[in-house]
Amino acid sequence: MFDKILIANRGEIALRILRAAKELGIATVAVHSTADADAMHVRLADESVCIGPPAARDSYLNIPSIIAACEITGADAVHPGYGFLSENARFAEVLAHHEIGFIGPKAEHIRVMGDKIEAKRTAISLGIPCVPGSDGGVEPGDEAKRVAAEIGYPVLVKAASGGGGRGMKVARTEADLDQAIGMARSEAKAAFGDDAVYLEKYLEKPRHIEVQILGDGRGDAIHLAERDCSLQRRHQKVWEEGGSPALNEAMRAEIGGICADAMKKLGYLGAGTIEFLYEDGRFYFIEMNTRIQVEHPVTEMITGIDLVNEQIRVAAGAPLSVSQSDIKVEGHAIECRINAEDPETFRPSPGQITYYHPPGGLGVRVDSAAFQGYRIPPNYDSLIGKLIVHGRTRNECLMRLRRALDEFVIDGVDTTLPLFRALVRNQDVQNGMYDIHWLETALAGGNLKT
Amino acid sequence: MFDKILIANRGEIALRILRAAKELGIATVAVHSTADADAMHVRLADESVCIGPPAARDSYLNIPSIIAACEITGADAVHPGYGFLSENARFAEVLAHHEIGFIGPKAEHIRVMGDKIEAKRTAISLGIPCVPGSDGGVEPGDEAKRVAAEIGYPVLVKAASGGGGRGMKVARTEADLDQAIGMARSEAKAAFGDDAVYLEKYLEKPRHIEVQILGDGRGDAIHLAERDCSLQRRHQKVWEEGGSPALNEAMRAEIGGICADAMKKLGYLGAGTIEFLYEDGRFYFIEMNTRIQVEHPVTEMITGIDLVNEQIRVAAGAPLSVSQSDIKVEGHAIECRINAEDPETFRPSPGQITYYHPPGGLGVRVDSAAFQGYRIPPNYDSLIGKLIVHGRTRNECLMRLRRALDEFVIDGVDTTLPLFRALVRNQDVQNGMYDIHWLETALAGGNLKT
Amino acid sequence: MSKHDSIDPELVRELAHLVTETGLSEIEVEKGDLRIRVVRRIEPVTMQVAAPAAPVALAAPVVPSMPGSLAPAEPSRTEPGTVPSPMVGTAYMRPSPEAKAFIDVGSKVEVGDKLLLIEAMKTFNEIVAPRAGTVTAIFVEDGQPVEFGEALLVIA
Amino acid sequence: MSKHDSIDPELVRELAHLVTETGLSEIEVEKGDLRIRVVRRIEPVTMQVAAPAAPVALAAPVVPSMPGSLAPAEPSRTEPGTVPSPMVGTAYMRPSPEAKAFIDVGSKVEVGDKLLLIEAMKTFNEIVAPRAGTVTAIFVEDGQPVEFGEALLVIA
Repeated sequence: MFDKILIANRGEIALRILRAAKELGIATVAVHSTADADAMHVRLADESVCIGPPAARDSYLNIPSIIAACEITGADAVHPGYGFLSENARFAEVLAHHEIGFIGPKAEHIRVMGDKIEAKRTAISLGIPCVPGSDGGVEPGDEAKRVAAEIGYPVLVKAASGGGGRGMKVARTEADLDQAIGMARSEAKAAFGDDAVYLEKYLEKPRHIEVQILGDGRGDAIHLAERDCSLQRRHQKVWEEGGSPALNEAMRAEIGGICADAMKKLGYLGAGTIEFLYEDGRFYFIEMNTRIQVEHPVTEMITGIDLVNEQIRVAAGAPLSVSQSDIKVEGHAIECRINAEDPETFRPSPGQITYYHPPGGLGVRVDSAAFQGYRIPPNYDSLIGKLIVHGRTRNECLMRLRRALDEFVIDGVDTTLPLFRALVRNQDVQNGMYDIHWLETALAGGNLKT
Repeated sequence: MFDKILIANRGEIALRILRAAKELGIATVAVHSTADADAMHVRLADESVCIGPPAARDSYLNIPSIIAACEITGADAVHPGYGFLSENARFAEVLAHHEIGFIGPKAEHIRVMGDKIEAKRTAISLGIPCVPGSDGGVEPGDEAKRVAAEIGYPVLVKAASGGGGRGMKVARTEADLDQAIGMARSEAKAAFGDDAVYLEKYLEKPRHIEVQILGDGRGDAIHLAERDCSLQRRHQKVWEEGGSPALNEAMRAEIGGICADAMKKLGYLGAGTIEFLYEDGRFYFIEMNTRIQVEHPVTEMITGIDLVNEQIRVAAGAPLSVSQSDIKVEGHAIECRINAEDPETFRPSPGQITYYHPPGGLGVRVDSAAFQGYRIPPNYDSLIGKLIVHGRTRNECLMRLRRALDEFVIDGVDTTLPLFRALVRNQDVQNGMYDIHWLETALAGGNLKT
Repeated sequence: MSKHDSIDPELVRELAHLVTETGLSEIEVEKGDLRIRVVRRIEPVTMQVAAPAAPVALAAPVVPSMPGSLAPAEPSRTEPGTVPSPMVGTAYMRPSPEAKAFIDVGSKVEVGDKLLLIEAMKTFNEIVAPRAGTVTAIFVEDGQPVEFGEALLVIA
Repeated sequence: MSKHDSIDPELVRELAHLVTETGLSEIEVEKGDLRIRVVRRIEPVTMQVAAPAAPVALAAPVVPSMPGSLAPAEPSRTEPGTVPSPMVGTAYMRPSPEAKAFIDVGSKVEVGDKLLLIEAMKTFNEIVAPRAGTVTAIFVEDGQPVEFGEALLVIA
């Protein structure tokens, strides 16, 4: 096991990692920019090192500074958290070169999954379901109809050289197909000087469902069920829950099993998340995140497994502490990302927290590095903390979340707490009837007045 | 189900009940003395009523005021919490007379268990193991030896009219017995004018182990395993954990089954705790508490059952939401009672909390009505809050408790946090090797320097 | 607590017990500026309680409260001459539904004059004037619930 | 961030890349009061960084910290003329273990004079005087770890 871990991150995830290390009896080194000198993880760490000025590229993204901080403190491993250097394969390699442990996957897997085309190719080869499409370009006619029928309607005609929505047409039935291809080709030709188009399955109202996995890097891997992160705004997850209101136990076991098997084949090391769009009972691979995720506590609450603890163990060469048969989903959990933002305009609201009182009691977890008097710097993201609530049923969880949100006090900055108070009282949310477009539509329609 | 519950209590338990009611969608009424006008449960309740001046006998113990508060708010049930009116059979009867629900046991059971002699008699008749003793007075001689042998050495010779330790002698073997009886009789004669003495099993280093039970009042009852509350100071519990480090699963199931069966026979309604001394593998009934207890979260953390929610349900006539086979003990939990007291002299330290920051993260629960700026009134007990920590194993729980204690900040008043920081690092505590005398001995010996 | 020292609830309670125990219908005690009169009738029982002469800090009204900011609330402003409720219950401004109110704004009252009734547990408690003067404000309405310490009216 | 505007680490980095790329051994740029000199040798690589002339807020020292009170810490007092560390690493006060120190308290220095080395990732970085004057205090010892912004010495 490691003796001393350097945490190459900030905010709530730095504190999360620090907690896991302390509970394993491992000494901790916090690194921080000058803007974060007063941060909670700096105060609680055994040692701290200032590594640079506020700009992330000169501090949290500065590999030489972080390596130097390892050298002067004698840290024998680095946990990168999420964001920053967490999916930087070169960082993993530089650490290896300096014989410092990297608490994350093998560099090759970071690299493969960081490249969209390579990732999809790998997913297919590992048996992970992807969005079906034509192998190459199509033209109007019977061949296109055959391919489209195989994919299933509606299909999307996309310009091979395209982007920004241009050269994209939806064909809802076979009767629309030739015309859609024709129009897409004309648009593509005009826009990109290339009329090549191809077909892809068109998803109208998909959910975002992702599977948490853990691997020991030597061929053992398990899944820890899924999280539903469909409630998004501008591709930012806002509310995550597990299990998904859309899945039953058999569907959970099936997609989970596919993911675990794929990770076994890959020899994946550490925690990872395989993200899917989900529609009409089918899963379509989007990407794989080769790191711990913001919303990992949802999984911890329903499985009882400490994911960061497992990350550290397997990075140190230990086997997983649990096998697939030990993983039981108990109850339901929801996470709300509380941001320092105006709850209606989402304008960031950095500044000093003049009063802070988190909720408590049964089934309530708060992961936050905020405290009264803390000054949220304008240099980084606006996440103040995460409220995670567990209940024996989804309904109990929703009722508990409602009361916990009503107890939460953060003064001095605007926060998205009012948005969550509106969401937890919304009928569609209560019924679990939402897709990835729901939140933006509801916000645009003024249905979530805070 | 009830529509509106009046919470006839204050502090953290009032907040605990409020949370359970909110999660059931039940409206809440807080009652409070003038000293508690700013209290958390008052701020969070749907309605609040000031019922009197600071002295508890004129407010929280004032039955007419509480009934009047029910009348003016239309509350249809009262939760008494612990302490105050929670074990007052007359209060239960007055509520019944006014057709207001009492969230607690039947008045007759409160009364029986409130009388030490009656409680023991009832326990014996229900098959609950009690401290064995002679049926009546004994004199030196063979009959006393026969009885003592039956009880098992060491035995305690006690004055029938006695108290305060006078007229009490321990006989460790049969050879000591006649002399012990003779000396006890002389002392008893001198002290009380009555030389009658009797024999009782003498427990040298017992643990305090208690079994949590729930009954529906109609013959169904279950147990929810035990809590070990041996770490006490002046008969005040300080640290409670579950399961007991002294019991294995078979012992847990056995004593739990005895208690559940007894409660079935009794037709007990609501939550209750059967307290035992435990030594050398045997349980000896002390008393039964016919209410929710301070340390109930320990049980909630290891079973996942919301005990206050169950109390409310069964008081409203619903069956228990779980059966015995649903109760699984998962992991280990420890509760620390954080008091506003000097951690060495235990002198109460009322006053204003100038900074308050509770710990968070996985497996950490804080039940507290404190907040920054809160002024702890000198009129009531010194409990600021309870830190309850859960882990998959006792060791994980201890490590998590250690890091959570290190994160907890309460400024402005003295607290017992330093005592707990010493306890969690103590070898005996880590090994679970303690009895009801351990803490006072350790404190007296200066082994817990804070 | 010191503000309440001028009137000891224990003393009132003892007098109330005494009046029942002895079968009397009224006990009145007076000492300095403190005066307590305890009266007992058969159905409905009525107890007369002199409201404390010294103003007490007003408690928050019976309204839904949210934590908002948890900084301790400032004690409410108290006008001199405010008569706070000595108990929880329902205020009645007249002896019976048809009768006229005991007092109106502008009424002159003497020490011991009836001001209103507070009903709790089916007992009507007469609230009497703790001082002489003119009623300058009445904060409660007929049938309104009141809590301990709530401002009932002002005698200026 | 404005405090660092006077010296842009990106510029230093670009110069460093340039010196390697071009195979040069030294680049020096100067503009107003800003002067940067980048030197490259073969094994060990040494980069010369003019410490920022403007003082920056000092960061907390590398010591175990407990939350204690979570109120934000006051920014540390900074003496005028303090030279903060521009990087994380290990400070060396002399060019080799046998050599004498670059400076002592009382040394007079000119702009660009070598003050000490900071080693990070097996690279020795020369820290040079950002101003002329007398060394009145040295806060670091030979072999001591230093963090970004930590006070190294004072040139008065």
